[in-house]
Amino acid sequence: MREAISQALWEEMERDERVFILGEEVGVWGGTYAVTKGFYDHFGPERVRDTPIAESVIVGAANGAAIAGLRPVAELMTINFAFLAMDQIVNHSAKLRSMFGGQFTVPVVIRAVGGGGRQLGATHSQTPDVIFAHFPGLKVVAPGTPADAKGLLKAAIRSDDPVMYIEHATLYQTRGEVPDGEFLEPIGVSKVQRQGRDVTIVTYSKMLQLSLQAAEQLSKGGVEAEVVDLRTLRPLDMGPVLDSFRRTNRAVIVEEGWRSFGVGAEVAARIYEEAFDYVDAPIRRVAQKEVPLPYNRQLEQSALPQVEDIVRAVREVL
Amino acid sequence: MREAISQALWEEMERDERVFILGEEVGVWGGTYAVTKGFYDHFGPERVRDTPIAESVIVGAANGAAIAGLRPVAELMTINFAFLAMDQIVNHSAKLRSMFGGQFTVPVVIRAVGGGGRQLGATHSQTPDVIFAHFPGLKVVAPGTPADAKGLLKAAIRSDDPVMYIEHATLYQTRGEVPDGEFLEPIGVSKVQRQGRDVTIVTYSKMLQLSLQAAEQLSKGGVEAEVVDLRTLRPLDMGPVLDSFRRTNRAVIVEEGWRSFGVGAEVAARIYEEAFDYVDAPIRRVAQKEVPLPYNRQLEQSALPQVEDIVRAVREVL
Amino acid sequence: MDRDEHVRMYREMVLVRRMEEAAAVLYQQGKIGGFLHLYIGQEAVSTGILSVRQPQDRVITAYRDHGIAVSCGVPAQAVMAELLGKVTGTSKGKGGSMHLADVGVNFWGGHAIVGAHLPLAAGMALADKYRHSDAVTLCFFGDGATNIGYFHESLNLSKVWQLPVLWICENNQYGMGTAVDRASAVSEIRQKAEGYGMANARVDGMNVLEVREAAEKALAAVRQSGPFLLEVLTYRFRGHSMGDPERYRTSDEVQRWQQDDPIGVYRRHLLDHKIVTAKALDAAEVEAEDQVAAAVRFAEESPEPAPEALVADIYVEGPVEP
Amino acid sequence: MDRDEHVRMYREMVLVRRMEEAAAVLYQQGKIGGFLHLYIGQEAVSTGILSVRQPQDRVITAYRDHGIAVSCGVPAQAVMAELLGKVTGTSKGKGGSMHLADVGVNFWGGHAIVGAHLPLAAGMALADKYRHSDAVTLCFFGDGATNIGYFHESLNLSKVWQLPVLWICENNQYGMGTAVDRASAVSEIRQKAEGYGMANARVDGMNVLEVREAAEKALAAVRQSGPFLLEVLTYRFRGHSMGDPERYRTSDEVQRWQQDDPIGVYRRHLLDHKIVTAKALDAAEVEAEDQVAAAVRFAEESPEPAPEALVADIYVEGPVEP
Ligand SMILES: Cc1ncc(C[n+]2csc(CCOP(=O)(O)OP(=O)(O)O)c2C)c(N)n1
Ligand SMILES: Cc1ncc(C[n+]2csc(CCOP(=O)(O)OP(=O)(O)O)c2C)c(N)n1
Ligand SMILES: [Mg+2]
Ligand SMILES: [Mg+2]
Repeated sequence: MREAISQALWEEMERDERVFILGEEVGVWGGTYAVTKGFYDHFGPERVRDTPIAESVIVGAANGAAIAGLRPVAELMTINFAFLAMDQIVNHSAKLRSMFGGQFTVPVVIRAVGGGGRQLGATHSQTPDVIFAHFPGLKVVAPGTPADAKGLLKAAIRSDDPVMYIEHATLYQTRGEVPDGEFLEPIGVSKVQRQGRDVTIVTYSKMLQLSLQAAEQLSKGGVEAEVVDLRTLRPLDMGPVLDSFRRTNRAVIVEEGWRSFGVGAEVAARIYEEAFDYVDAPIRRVAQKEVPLPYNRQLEQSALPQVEDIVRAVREVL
Repeated sequence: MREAISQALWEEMERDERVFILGEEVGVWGGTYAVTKGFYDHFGPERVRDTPIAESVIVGAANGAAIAGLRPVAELMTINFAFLAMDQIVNHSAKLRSMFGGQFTVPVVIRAVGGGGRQLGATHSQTPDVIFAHFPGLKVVAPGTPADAKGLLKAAIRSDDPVMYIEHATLYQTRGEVPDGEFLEPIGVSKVQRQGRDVTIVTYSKMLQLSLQAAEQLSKGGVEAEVVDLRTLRPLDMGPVLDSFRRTNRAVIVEEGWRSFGVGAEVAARIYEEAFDYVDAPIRRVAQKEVPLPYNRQLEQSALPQVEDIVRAVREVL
Repeated sequence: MDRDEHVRMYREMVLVRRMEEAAAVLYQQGKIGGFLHLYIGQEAVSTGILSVRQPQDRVITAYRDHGIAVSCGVPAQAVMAELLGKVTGTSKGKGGSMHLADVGVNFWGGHAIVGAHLPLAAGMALADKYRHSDAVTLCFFGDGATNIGYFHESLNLSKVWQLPVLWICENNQYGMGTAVDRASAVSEIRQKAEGYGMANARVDGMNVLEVREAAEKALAAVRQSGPFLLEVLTYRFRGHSMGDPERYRTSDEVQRWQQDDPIGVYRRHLLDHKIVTAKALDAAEVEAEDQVAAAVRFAEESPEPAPEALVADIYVEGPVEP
Repeated sequence: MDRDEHVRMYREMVLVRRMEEAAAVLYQQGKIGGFLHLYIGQEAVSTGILSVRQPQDRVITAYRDHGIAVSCGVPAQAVMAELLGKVTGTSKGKGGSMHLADVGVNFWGGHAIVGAHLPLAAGMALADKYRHSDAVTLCFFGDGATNIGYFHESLNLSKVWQLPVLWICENNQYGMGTAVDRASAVSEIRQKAEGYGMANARVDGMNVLEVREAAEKALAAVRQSGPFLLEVLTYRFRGHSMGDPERYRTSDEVQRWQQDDPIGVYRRHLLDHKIVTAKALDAAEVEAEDQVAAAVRFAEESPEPAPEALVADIYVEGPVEP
């Protein structure tokens, strides 16, 4: 998946002079997660800009450059640091255009990697995707496969709207077919990643991988789960979710973040609102335990959703 | 309601030397919303501290003073500025205690006033309560009546846990009985504010007032709505909600913030999870339209939930 | 500097003054909602500085933006219409007093979150530098804004990246009710530039000609050698916004400053040095007043935005409701 | 300063060095997870400064916290146990390398968000001042942290409120891979203090005795007249954290600095001036090594936290799951 993201960035920078990257360690270091390795040498310091450790001016300057006509890709070393740029993201990226009556656009992409499971402790292990999705004006994308990672990032960079593009640190190693060259995936379109007739699993990002594994296990037991990948949290495309649910009448929603006020709550509420007559069993949510993630490996893993949790939840709704 | 909040602060400062206030314009000015009027003269500049305009050090210094044994009440002039202190609120107030194995407590209260409807434009009119409630480690309180405002603020100040205390700017004028002197309301306990047999309206803060008005209108038409006030968003007390719902079998959830990934989604999901067999009709959500609030009065009002919207939603679930 | 330019500047300052006096009345009448932050007393700052900016130079400021908008060339009627929330306003009635903008004249707003527009200024300057344009971004902000993290991150970045930004601090002595010394470690805002090794200056903001001269030098310095911090000493004669109890200052203090009313100071100067006749200045005042009257009429007669405007101009692509 | 104190300081520096070398090995063995930021090369800073702090003085730092923890008096075994995520660790295995703390010895962590602990330091100092205690809060941070808003807001507030904080910048030349000059407008971090009219100084961080002397002066200054910024020039011999490709510096550069290894420098000084015998220093080294061996054993043999620990110590009152 790392290569897919890297490729998308590279191709878009080759294609469009206005695209440039700014963030901490994106240049000389080559990106903390090596996503921009080689970029500094190829594109030079003007287009691959190492910044001071100052998240609010990283996103703020990106917003400013965007309204002035460039197409910045701001990298936040991790999504945990997005809280330091929160005002720029939710009050400026998201609102500048409408607040001034549409006089300009804000074509900024904010890349941020999140996720737990690496023993980084409470402040460095969060999956707070949902809180960004709460703000109208933003688009929030979170791919779960290498192909989607490439297609959605290229679409995000070409979009005239501000896009928060959320990666998952433990997905970088994930392999998968990636069409090279011109390949875009539409923002705001959910996708069925596995077909099945018995139950609908709705998920996104890292949890897509666990959900697919759970589906394989269930299949051995004769249960065929359909796995719908949201891919975009705002705008949220319920179409494929509802189509699937109207066939399976049962759903489990899987997310890595905390359950309370999470993504699953919205998806469940929407299913009940829009497919009430098709509900055969209470929809279940699989999510992170309601704790700041601890450093200790066993404790941390016990708080994160596991494949078995998904399998169990599916069994409960059948 | 202003007096109720003011009283709670005053009484707690009189009671406990360790309690002090810091924030922008809390002193000489007397509070932008006049909540701390007279405090500076009475308690002096050491205990009523005007700060520079620097939200992240306001909350950060409050966190520091709290772990060092004081009981700070940090005032954010409005909740819209909480985004500038986001890292201190969600990464520090919420996590410091558990991250260090419980070596100390973080008895901080963060007061923030929010809400739309005053033509302040997109950045100054938000009701983002839900995103704070998403973080374990925090407690999030949002009273809807003067009595609760007093009782809950006193409880928040005495709590050893970090509490985000959310006020609503258009509730300050609200009148109501307020027990004077020692009067506390427990944090994390929802409350039935109006009894009724036909439908359950779940709400909190400003929307409690509109919900009560809607209930009166409905009552004229013979529909008796029970109104449950959450009062606290984290920890979320579903008990009274579920008790009521098991009797009425119908619910409408009303919040001022945006619908998507809002409070209503969680409450609806929880009702379906915990009272599935009692559901007679799809639960409806009444919330803000998914737009950054515009300045123009008519446009702004057309985006905010109105009494008629609540009445209509109730009619739909009956 | 020729006589016409003096008259133009004088007229502009009077226009801003009268326009805001009219706005105050409309606010009392309930025709303007939300917050209204008047610039009255600070007119010499916007007029002086913007009289020497080039068309390609971008301008951005905080919520106290009426005077700067007008000095950028935004028509008074578009400002007035925005204050009344009309569709003919600079921001189609969606922004209000705090969010005027007109990119046609390179005025980028009008921003209500203290300090948040400083990084935007850095980014716009970066865009110009990236495109090898010689444009400068003029970023106005208050004394109170210099204590927030945004100020530090933005000034530091502008210096490290040598961004063409003229940082302009309108030191009007208070951030709401907080005097500079009660919020800032240093009384001279310009001293903060030393922490960034940045060129800086301090000028009397009640004298439009001194402001203009200082701005000319500062702009040249930016085009030549990067960011510059200009502190302008001024004073707001009215409250922070409408309905300010003003417990934090005495009326004596206000009156003392009013003796240096930038319009009065300028008028005396022009007359004493026989640069312009009283007749010409009076004529300019009448013109300005007529413009304001016309602007108010225009605003009052303009239509409200259509209900559909609520969901317009949020996204370029895709639906609003998810 | 007597001989025993020299030996104690020397032993402490060696202890920190050996402890971290052992930690590096345990990390390679997969027994330590997450990030591991080694202090190797910077030992003179924590030892020198903390050798003169009073027990009531609070200490707080960033994630590069092993050396400072030990210099505060946190037992090596509690540090090692935390690195291994054991219940006997300083933070019961919940914090890890970046979140060591032991309020018993007034060490308040170990914080992983760059700059975020500066406001905490201001707040702790405020609490001490509020209670009329004469305690000082010593706040350590890196050069990279001085470019973030937190630094500005905290230093400004500490000066305006005259808070007893000793701000200590460990300038090890890089913030991750970014050299000071590529991220900071000024090369001398101490110059930033001038923007706050704050007393400041700069000292060679490879010489423990100079550091100690500078800290003594600085602490006295804080107790007397408020906040002070002390810049300590140092260098980290290892990568930013484990697995740093180190593309941003040459091995020559690293080797040049290693010639000033603070332990070597100190040892030579003690021998050259016949302050301590080689025998005594060797004995101290053996002691330190034994301590590390014991600490590793203790950590390895300590139990993992019980599963219930997951929900412990989050709230004082009320349930965890909502
Ligand atoms: C981040 C933030 N905090 C607080 C406020 C509330 N507020 C609006 S204006 C203001 C004072 C700003 O003072 P200054 O920068 O000196 O500008 P002036 O009003 O004097 O022109 C404050 C505190 C805000 N809008 N944004
Ligand atoms: C707000 C924030 N941004 C980015 C990071 C990632 N990060 C961790 S350490 C570091 C470098 C800090 O450098 P410096 O302050 O000089 O301390 P040093 O590591 O050199 O001791 C960065 C960028 C972080 N932890 N927090
Ligand atoms: Mg001011
Ligand atoms: Mg460093």
